[in-house]
Amino acid sequence: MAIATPPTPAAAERMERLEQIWESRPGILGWLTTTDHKRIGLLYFWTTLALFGAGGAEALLIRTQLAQPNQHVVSPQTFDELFSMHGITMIFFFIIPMTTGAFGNYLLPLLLGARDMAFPRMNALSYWIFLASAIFIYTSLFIGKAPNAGWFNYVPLASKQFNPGHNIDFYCLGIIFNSIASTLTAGQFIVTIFKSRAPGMSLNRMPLFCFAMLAASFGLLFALPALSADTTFLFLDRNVGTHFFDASHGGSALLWQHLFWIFGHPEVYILIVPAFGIATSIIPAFTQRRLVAFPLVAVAELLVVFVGFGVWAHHMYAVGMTTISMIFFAAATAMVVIPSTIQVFAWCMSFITGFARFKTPLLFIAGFIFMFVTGGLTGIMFVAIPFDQQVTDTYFIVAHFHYIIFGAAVFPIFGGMYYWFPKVTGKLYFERPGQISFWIIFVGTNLLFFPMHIVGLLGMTRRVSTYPSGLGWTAYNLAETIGGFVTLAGILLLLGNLFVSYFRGPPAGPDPWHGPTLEWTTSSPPPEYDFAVIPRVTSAYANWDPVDREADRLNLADGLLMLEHGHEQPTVTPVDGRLAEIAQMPHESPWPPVLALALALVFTMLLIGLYGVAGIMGLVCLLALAGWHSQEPPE
Amino acid sequence: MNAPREDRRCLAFLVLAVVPLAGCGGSQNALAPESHQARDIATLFWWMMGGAWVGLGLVVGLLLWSWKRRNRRGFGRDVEGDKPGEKRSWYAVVVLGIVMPIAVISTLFVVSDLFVIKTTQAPASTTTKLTVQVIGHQWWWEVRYPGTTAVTANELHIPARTPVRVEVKTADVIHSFWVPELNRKIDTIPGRSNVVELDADQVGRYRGQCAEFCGLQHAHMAMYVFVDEPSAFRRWLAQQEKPVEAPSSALAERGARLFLDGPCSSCHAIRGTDADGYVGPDLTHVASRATLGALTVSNTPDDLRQWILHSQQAKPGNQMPDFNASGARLDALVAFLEGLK
Amino acid sequence: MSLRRLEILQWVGLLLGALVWTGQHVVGYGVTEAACSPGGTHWGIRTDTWEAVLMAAAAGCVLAAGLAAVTVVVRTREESYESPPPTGRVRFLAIAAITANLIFLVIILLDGLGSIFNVACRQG
Amino acid sequence: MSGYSVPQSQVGRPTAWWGMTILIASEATLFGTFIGTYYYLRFKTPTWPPGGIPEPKLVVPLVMLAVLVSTTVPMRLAATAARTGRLAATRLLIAVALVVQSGYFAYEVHDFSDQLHRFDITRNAYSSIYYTLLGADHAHVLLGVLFNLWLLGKLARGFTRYRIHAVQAIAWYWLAVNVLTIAVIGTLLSARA
Repeated sequence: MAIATPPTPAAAERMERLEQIWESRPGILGWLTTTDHKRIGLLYFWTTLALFGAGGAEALLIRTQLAQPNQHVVSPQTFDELFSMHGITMIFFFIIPMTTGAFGNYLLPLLLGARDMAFPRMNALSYWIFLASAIFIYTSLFIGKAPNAGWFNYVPLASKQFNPGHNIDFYCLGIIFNSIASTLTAGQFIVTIFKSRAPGMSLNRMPLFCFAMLAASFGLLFALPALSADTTFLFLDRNVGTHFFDASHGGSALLWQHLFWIFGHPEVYILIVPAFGIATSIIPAFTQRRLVAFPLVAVAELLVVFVGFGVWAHHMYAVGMTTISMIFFAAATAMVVIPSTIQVFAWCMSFITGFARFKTPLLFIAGFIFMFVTGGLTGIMFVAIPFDQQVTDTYFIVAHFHYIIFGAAVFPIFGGMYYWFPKVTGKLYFERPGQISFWIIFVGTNLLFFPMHIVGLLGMTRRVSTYPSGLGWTAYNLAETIGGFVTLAGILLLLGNLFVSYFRGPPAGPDPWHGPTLEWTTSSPPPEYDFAVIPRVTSAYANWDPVDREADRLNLADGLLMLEHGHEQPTVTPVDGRLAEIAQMPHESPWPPVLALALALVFTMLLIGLYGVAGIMGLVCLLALAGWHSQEPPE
Repeated sequence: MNAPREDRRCLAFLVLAVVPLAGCGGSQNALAPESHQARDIATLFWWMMGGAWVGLGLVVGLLLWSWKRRNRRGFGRDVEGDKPGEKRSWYAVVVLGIVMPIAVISTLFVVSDLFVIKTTQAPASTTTKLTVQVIGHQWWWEVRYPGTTAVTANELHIPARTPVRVEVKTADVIHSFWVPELNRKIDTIPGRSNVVELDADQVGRYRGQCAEFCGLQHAHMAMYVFVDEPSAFRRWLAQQEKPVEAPSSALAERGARLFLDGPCSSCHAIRGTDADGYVGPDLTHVASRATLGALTVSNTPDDLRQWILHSQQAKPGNQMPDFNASGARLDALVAFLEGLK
Repeated sequence: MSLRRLEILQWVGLLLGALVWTGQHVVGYGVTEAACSPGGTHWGIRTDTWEAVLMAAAAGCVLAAGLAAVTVVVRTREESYESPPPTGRVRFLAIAAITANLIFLVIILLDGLGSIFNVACRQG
Repeated sequence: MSGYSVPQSQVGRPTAWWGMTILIASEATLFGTFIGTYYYLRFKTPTWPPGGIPEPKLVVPLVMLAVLVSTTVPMRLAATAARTGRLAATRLLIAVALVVQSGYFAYEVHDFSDQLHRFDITRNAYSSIYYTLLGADHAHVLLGVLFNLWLLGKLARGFTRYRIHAVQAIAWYWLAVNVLTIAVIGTLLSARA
């Protein structure tokens, strides 16, 4: 029985006071100054969904241009901007912010049994900086100066000599601007996971979703500085005249590639790991079984990111490095697969030994496992350096990473949208259209991406705005374009189903799936303060421990552990989860949007070239930070 | 093209590949190797593909098995921690998820990165008989033969059954020299010279393409590698070394003057005249080439005429401006260029 | 064995392997880059001796870390990885450490194998 | 009565310390990539520093480094003073540290612009990474100075638990900046080897 209904009048009175303390301001001002992790999660969700639409539109335009040989649907200049923006949008502005920003922000405190993040105002700041960076980079598309050297932007094509316009300056500054938001979110998650758990939740009793978010956050924290350094060097090369990448003055074009891929490969594992977290949340719910080999899966999620830091140069096998240098990256690429195989077989065994019910979320996870294994197996082929040198920069690679990114990151996102829809909206979705949308998306993505393997082996290289006929590529490209539109249909059906269910869906109780984790113990949608009583936790599947839930109900009746004297939240010791102190949390502050606006002005001035004004704006940012810290928590 | 071998190879595909690799008639096909390097890589791929289908089959089998066992009783039972079949599952995860992949992938690592790489990596300078320099420009290939004065563009002639050392450099951004049927690709990096070995078994024409995104016309930066019998190659090379003779007809004579006085000579070079521009390709033997504009258009008088008038249409963004010549002057120019055999 | 020692062994098992692999990876790759690049050929670095020494040292440390993790798992076999902290957490992280060290060991061995049996400084 | 038995002594680190650790981890990785770039560019050219640029001076940078690193002592003492509630001592120690650090920063800015006249940043790859690495280090010293200024402003109005945690976090920041400066100066002076 969920705890949502208050058993005694005394408890009701306390919950009323909690409601009153944690209530956020009404209207737009409430959304602007909110620090509630659920509101920020929803803001992230809607923004990233819109950007997913933009990225998808770019993809479909590319596919239309490539449907037939020698077409002129878009000019080469527009095509270059389209595929560059498609890559940048999908990676930096859709998957990372959707998985960490939307799912992570909304669910992490609920799964940890906390009332909010460790730094609520910094959480709001990361959203507003993310929004500003999205607007910053998309103004480049509207004024026709979008980045046009691909998402990895190799030098010297991206240098001033071969790309004199503002396109690449938009790239450099937009990426640095966005990395600030991602670094803040990553730091936020690390501190929240280590410090803001429910007392008693030691590391071996933490849900796997939190291990996934921890791994993704460590990945982001240590990978983004390499990208910021790289784009700073490029910005200096282009605008100040330094020679980091200029071979004629002692620089090295390979330096850009090394620094980019030191960020690049951990980045693609950061895309995947939250999706593993979503999958490991959905599987126990629909197989009604605790996940097989829990510690192996937990370490696998951390290991895949850690070893991922050592594989970066397998993207550079064709640049002419020495064989013995490439060996280090081939060996690490060989073993980075093991954490993934551990998880795949743990999931499969959970399916088999559990009591599987193939509702829509579990269908998406089954589709995810199929697509991820297909993509993973082609990934293992890149351990063989000679084979990778034959297929790098061809559509075989495009097929590999789309199976991994679309199949293994976006499928769990769709599955997660269906799984947590009842919790976020309080309504159940319609099952039949949900399953149909899965099968359409599944067929569409396979029709879209599988032929790319073949056309890649037939010699079609990446990023060609058109191709000649007579090389045997035409049939496959046409099939891919059709697959693209089928996938679009599936996604529209998915969104339509959720949209209609929001208005006409039957009401979902607090726990429609008998889910394993703490978010199913509170009402749907959860109140502002998440938990009336800080839950007692003795296992990673807290909702399946009736003894603890009964203890919570007694606490509620006695008015214990309700912390209703202000925005209070327990902080714990990082490893064993023993109570450290009751912290006072800041609530609602106008400073995050102000600081984000000041930062946006800094980057705009840098783009225009007014470095003096940019410096002044930097001072304004520091003043905003000082103002931010003038408000101290009550003693 | 060597048609019979091609059909047999296509048949082999259809048998081996579950998914038919139809349309393999194209001539840029990594799975139709024509050299021992490409063959090693293709064989490596077929072994890995076999392993991949086994792996995928295993996982799909597990998924289908769970589909068969779906909706079993017990759903909704409150699971206090009794994990059914946990022991068996741990063994499955450890054996299938750790031990087996480590064994399989370590073998793959040893086979490919200790043995196969010995044939595909850059050759020792002693083992090759001929050296060719290929310089990547924004959106065409310059080909030079060291030790001779031969310079051509977008077409590389090499003798059959002899190891050729191809040194690749770039004049601007990063390109990638790649002839799938002969060997793996190699990038052209500013400030250094990379090496790849071409050692073709069969006489024939093999298509290659720039494989690293290099700007607007990355799609139109292809090349042919002609593999000739050694004697035919030596004849070709001697012809390429010869500077241009005097124009044969009066029309060609007028065309030559138009070329030398006009803007053409500031970008293009013709050995034997004082046209020595290096922005565009060397045109000393342009008529002997199969295509123009790095395989963008074929090399016929009409195409040459269209190319001179509207090169920005065929290859928008390339460095050659449209040349507004009219009837007689254009005919003279085309006649002159057609004479440069 | 006291809980304090078990906990130390668990942290050694978990973190030593990761640290040692990172060092072997960075120094090993650095040596191949330094020995073969124009700026470093005059130092006369013999890459295969460097790589052999690095492999042996790194593999030794990772084995030691793995041993520490195994002893912790053996000593806590009557507990489960779900039992209350600290023993549950210690066993949980020790099981994790065994997997991690196994993977690091294989990477280090493949590194050494590959870089010794390939021609030094040959452009791949 | 919240129902929790909260331990009296501080268990584990305050969340302010954790926030500062995240900032330090991110900045340390950034400096790691800068130093990695320095050595990567160094391997590219046989003569280092190339192009007739004079080798970096040895004595003066080491002396200045010692001056900066010595400010760790007052900062650590300030942290312990804050933890034990001695307000006056904390203010004095932070003020002393601030003076020395500002002096260090002023000299470094002067030395930086002086070197710029001898060889400009746009000369070649060496000058690019030299000035970028040194400039980034000075920027972090400046940020530390601003932290101390803000701290003194706050401590003028007495102690709160928030400000005590702030002093500890900023002392931890200064320790990290000193270690980073040692690494940066060490890298730049390695050109003499």
